[in-house]
Amino acid sequence: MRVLAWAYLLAMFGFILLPVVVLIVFSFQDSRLPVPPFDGPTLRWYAEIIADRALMEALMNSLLVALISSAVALVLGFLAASGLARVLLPGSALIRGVLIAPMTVSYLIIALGLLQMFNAVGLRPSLVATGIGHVVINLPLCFAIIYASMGEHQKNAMRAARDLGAAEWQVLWHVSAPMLLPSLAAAFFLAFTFSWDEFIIAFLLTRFDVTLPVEIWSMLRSGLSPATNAVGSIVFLVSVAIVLVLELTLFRRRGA
Amino acid sequence: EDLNALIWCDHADPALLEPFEQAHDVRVNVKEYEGTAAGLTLLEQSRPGDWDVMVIDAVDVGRAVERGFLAPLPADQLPTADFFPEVVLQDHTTIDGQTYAVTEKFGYNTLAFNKAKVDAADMESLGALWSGKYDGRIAIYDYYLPVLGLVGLQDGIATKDLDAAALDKIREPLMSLKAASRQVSDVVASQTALATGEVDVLIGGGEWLTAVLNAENPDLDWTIPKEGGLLWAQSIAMVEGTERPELALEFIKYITSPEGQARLATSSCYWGMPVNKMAGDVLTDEQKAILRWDDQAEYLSRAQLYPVPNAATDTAMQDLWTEMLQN
Amino acid sequence: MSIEARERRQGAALVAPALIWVLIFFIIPFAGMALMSLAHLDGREVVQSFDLSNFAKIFTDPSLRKGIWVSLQITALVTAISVLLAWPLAWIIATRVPARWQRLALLIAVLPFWTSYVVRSYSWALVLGENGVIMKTLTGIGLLAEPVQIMATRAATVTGFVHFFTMLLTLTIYSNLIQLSPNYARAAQDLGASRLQVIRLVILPLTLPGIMTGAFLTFVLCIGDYITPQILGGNNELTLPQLIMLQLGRRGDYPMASALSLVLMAIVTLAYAATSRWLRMDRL
Amino acid sequence: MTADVSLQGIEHRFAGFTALHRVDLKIAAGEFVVLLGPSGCGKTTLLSIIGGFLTPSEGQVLIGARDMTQVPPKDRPTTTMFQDYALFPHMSLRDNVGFGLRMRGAGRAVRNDKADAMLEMVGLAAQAGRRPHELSGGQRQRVALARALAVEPDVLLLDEPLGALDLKLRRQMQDELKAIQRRVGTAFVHVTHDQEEAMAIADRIVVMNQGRVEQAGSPEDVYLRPATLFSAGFMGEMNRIPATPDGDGVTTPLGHLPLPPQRGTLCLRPENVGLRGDLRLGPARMIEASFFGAHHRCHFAPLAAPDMILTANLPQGAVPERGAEVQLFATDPVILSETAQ
Amino acid sequence: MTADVSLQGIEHRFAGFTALHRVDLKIAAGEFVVLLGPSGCGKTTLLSIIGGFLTPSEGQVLIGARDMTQVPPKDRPTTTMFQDYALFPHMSLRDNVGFGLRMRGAGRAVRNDKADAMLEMVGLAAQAGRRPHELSGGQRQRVALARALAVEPDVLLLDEPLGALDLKLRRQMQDELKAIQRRVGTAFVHVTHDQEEAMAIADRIVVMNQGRVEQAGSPEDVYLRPATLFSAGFMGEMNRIPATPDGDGVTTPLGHLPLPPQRGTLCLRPENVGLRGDLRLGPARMIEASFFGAHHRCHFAPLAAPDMILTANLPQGAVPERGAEVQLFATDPVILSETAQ
Ligand SMILES: Nc1ncnc2c1ncn2[C@@H]1O[C@H](COP(=O)(O)OP(=O)(O)OP(=O)(O)O)[C@@H](O)[C@H]1O
Ligand SMILES: Nc1ncnc2c1ncn2[C@@H]1O[C@H](COP(=O)(O)OP(=O)(O)OP(=O)(O)O)[C@@H](O)[C@H]1O
Ligand SMILES: NCCCCNCCCN
Ligand SMILES: [Mg+2]
Ligand SMILES: [Mg+2]
Repeated sequence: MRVLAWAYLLAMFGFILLPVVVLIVFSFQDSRLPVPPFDGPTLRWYAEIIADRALMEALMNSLLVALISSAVALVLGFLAASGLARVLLPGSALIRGVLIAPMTVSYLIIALGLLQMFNAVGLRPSLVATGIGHVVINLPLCFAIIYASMGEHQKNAMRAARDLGAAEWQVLWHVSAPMLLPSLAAAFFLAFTFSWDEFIIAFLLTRFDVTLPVEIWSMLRSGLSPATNAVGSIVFLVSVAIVLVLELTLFRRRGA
Repeated sequence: EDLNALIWCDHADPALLEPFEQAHDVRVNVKEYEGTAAGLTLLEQSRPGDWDVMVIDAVDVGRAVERGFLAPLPADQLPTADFFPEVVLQDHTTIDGQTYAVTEKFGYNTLAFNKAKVDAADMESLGALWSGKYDGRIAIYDYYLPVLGLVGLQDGIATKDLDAAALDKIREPLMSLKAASRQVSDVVASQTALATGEVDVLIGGGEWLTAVLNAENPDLDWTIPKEGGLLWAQSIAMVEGTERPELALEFIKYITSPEGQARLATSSCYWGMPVNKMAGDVLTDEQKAILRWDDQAEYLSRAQLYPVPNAATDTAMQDLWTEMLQN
Repeated sequence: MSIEARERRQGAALVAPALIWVLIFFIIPFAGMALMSLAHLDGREVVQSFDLSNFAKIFTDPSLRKGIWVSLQITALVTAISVLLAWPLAWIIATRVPARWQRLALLIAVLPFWTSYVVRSYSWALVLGENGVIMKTLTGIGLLAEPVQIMATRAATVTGFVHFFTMLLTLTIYSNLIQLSPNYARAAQDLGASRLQVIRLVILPLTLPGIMTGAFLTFVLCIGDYITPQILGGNNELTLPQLIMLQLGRRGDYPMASALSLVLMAIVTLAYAATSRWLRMDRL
Repeated sequence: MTADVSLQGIEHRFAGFTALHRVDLKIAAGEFVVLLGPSGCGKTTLLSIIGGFLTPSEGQVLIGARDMTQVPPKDRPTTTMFQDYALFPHMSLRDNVGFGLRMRGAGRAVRNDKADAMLEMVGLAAQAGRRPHELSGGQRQRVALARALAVEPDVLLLDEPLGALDLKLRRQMQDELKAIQRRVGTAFVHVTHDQEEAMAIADRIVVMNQGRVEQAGSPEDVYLRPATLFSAGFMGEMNRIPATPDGDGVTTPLGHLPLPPQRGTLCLRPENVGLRGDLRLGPARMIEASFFGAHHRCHFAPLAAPDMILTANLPQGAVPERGAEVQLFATDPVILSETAQ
Repeated sequence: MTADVSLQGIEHRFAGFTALHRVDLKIAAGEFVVLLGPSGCGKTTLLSIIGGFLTPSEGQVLIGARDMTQVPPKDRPTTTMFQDYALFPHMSLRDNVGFGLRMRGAGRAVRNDKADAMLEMVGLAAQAGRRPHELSGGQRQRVALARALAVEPDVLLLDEPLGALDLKLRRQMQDELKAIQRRVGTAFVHVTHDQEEAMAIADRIVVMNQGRVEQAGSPEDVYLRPATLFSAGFMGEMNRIPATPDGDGVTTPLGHLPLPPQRGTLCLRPENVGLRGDLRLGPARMIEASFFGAHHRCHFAPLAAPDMILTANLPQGAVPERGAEVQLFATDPVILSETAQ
């Protein structure tokens, strides 16, 4: 039983890590064919992508869209959760349902709906349009996480602050937000990740200023080269580094 | 300043764009598409001024002009005199005496294969793909016009005769071709499949598929079988409503200049013959060998143009294609 | 104005921005899409009409109908396999791995989350290809005489999906498992249950919320995904999202794309209804 | 600084449920009032109405003679101390206590001085820089008190402030609370459902039941002279013996007793039943006894009514044998009429 | 069915921390033993060792004379009732209670009959088809009890079974638990840190502190004749007066007292200090009194040592005026030597 469990664990780790390992190994492949036999190692694909202006711009675009859309989703979700946690609004179950609804819809549908609406009103595809779409998908997430972490204790602290004379914004700024910091951070982090890696909305709602996933998609479709592997590896290593840093700092205190 | 171009993937190569960008201190924004219908759909959703130039199959220029997407070009400023005459395709790029596009690159959709794994003699007939010998080793290029054209040729139907009635005839062979094949894929996926040994034959392939991989796998080869092949010829045009007509024209001139032509012929996504003969002075002998520069006259004589369907036939073709993908 | 009324007004003011956002950028586009699904394509022009011809076509045209069927099959398969793979993994991490290593083990189990989604699918193409790592290894050590085709089949698509969703489900099930009081297992054992009985009769039922939440997310994300089947499926069969993109990209048929999207949405809604009693969307 | 509070005809309805029925109550300036009653009887609702978290459906709240019925909490001269203390976990104790002054625009120096003084008062001056999670439950409770008092309210409202503490700490904090209230002189309105706590600290206990005030009076009044059966039962364990008037006394299952003739229930507290007393209850058999530390809890079956069990708390060392027959006596008998329920 | 338990030289170490130091304890068949001690003293650890959830680092566990030290929980004649009850939320009460029999291979009819009988015993027969979340805290507790007893263990282990209940319900459930234990005759080992609970139900109290048994004895023994200062303090409030031997008595801040000469602390419970008694403590001034219902809690300052405050619980009607000077007496004095701590 015990041996079986560990064997299963290792097998699953193997399955889960296999594509990543292959990806990284073949990013050092010397020929253009990313299949065995391995004839590397070379760093030329890394040199190539670092010199690739479009790719680097896409990376910055992705960062920008992810940062801003996550921040907007976070603020909107935080305010909505605070409002709903505070008073029993008429129809608050319905409001919660509406706010959560986009979470249960495929991204493709959200993208298509926005694409048609932006077309109809004459808004061109752009990073802003993409960001708007990313807020739509991340708002429910942020709202749900924050709302779920607003316990009785939180509500009472907010009431106490009001009782002591705090105006509404002071309650949110001095009490609510700092108390919810771990959830806010978790929500932001998750939203950031989702936006950063989102493809279909960005694909349909951008044109020239594309995000990284879209740029990688075009790379895949415009020439066979291990540069794709190199991009994938870099994204992976940088993200893992960030996750590790967060793990060791922000989330350490929260325990398992 | 920006120039917005709607292109096939070969125009995304920085080696092609950067010299122009530097010379004119502009930035060329490109958006890739594959297949005329997709390009026209993109234009449909755009507003005037969104696009400055577009790359489009020469035979489809009429479809674009008909819907008012293209702006006239000053024919006298274009180096068509230096072109291979067979690919100027005046009939298609000029409508009512007005020139709307200029061809820029050409090649063939026929059979590409791995000669280490395939009997090259078999490739002299399209029929080999239906013979059962290569079942499971075939890939289909995912563009309905050339592949339907090839299936038609196999059935003795010329591309210009590929109408709704003819489509009915080729349904059966198309479906059995699908059954014999392993995958249906776009440019790069097709290249990958052939280069990595995933498949041995690609119908719809040609130099555009093998040339770029010559260094990686010299066994990749292509041929025009006895039934004939399809000539692809892409052209470049100015989009109606552009706010930078001069710059757009400069870009078209650059692409059709000998230097531009040479770079385009050997761009990273796929290689293809330049239409401007003067590019021969810029290309190396090795490159010209890979492009089979000297064999073009013979090839051209055996190739037919893409089918040019009307709207109803186009829909029927797409439906047939979707059906093929789905079965 | 009473205190409660004032409170409600302030509460409403806080909720308003998010509600308005969802209204403008989700509800209205959705309504627009519903309207569009009733239109039709005349040549290349979209003409607004109010008929159900697109829906009729979806259920009569064999290619489209098959798309729905293909999507359902793949999604069901992926969801089932992922749950079966993820549950033991989550359970082993939660109960067999020493507490101080659990977070690390979990991190490893979801590490590929941090590769780009597009690249992750593509890297499976490298792994699964006829000359990919797996086939080379298997034929190399003589386990297989001939390479087996996986790439460009449904198996490749399913593998790519299962990889991603096993990670997701491991997360939701693990977080459910560690929230369970250890006393459930102890109580069951104490009353005479064997290890397997403890799992089957007590732990498994108690992890239903985690399973269902993960399974629902898997279902939604899987049935709506375009990338994975497009990269790994070799265009040998088309899923709903691929069909939708085909309408958009090649045919400019927005009405049909909208109608297909509504069908997709309806399927997801059914899945939601079926699992809603267990869903804990905040468990993420 | 303190003010009196007057609640006039307060009625409160939640959707379809009336939580308070015409409550009238006056709280004198500086008084320590305890609202006592079972769960759900409306204590928190009443406190919320005084504090301004709820507007009563009907009736008026006057504080220091001003009508405050519609005034929100931040503008009332009340502060509330919440059951879970609602300390701000991300702020030091000093910042917690200074928060009210900060909201009133006081500068850092001023509010820190005040906060330190308040912390001094509750014996936590040395911990001013700590965070709430570094404190024990009892210490947190004191910080919450300091924070609520730092804004010098006229009335302090406390909703089960000791509910989360264990018994021992609870008894200790009761003493402190009482002492602090004496010192600052602010009126305290304190909610609890623990009658021992109520008796230990209240100047006046307001016994509530199902949205109504059953009785309001000093602890002695309420314990020894309950106005209703509910009051009597809620304040402590009780033996209940039905009584009917009979000439100059009453008839009970125990026989005739020389008490004021009245129909009702004769109430006797266990500690008032024993082997000595003014009122002779007659012979009874000892059935069972268990040791409770300060006393023994004994069950007696009166010979006249063997099915009726009387509970008596007898002092240490005064316990008869199990099965022994003894004469039972009682002190402080109260007869409450049925209608008083 | 019941059996005796014998713990011999039990020692338990967690990584780097010794939670139990050589504990020896015998539990007689059918006995109701309560493990009492502050948080972290090792009660749960000891219970887990009896139940088989932990193997002691050293020592032996004998149940009914068989060595069970290495036997897993499912094969021991013990069942445990957990503090959080660990009722299976997805099963009906009947299925919960029948679970143990199901695991023993009993058919549906048999186990349902047994489950219904057990539910009947705890007064929940009518709710047998419900799920645990549809019950109140007290009801859940009873289901957990029924489930644990349904497999007819020789020993039932209860880890703070009443900890989650409010005070009133807790007192009520104590009585029920005791009654059920009497009825089934199974040995109960019950963990708590509430000394009132311990006294109310235990046949024998085992006072634990820092992984050691401080004292084991009947409630009277432990309360009235504490063996250590810890025991004395943990069982209830106490006045502590330092004493040094002095000829035939002891010297204290109150003066000479005629007690067995011994160095240590004179311990007096508040209810044993008053205006009457065997031991004269001398004159004192009444400082403060509060009414506690059954008694008044009074603070006295002895004239001989005005800074020392003595707490006395005086009965109703026997309370001097505040400020009055009275003679204080005591009963049941105990002197515990320093080393006994
Ligand atoms: N927002 C509400 N909506 C509907 N009913 C409510 C609401 N708040 C309280 N109630 C009901 O009003 C009654 C009084 O509630 P309240 O909170 O004042 O009781 P309480 O005496 O404080 O009880 P506890 O001791 O349990 O805190 C209860 O029956 C409760 O169920
Ligand atoms: N798994 C463990 N690892 C390390 N130390 C532990 C472990 N379990 C318990 N301890 C320590 O052993 C001591 C005894 O713990 P135990 O749970 O028996 O206390 P307890 O008397 O039941 O306390 P409580 O009343 O709080 O439940 C405590 O100091 C505790 O911190
Ligand atoms: N638009 C040009 C047609 C070219 C045909 N295919 C060759 C390569 C990729 N399209
Ligand atoms: Mg309350
Ligand atoms: Mg414990």
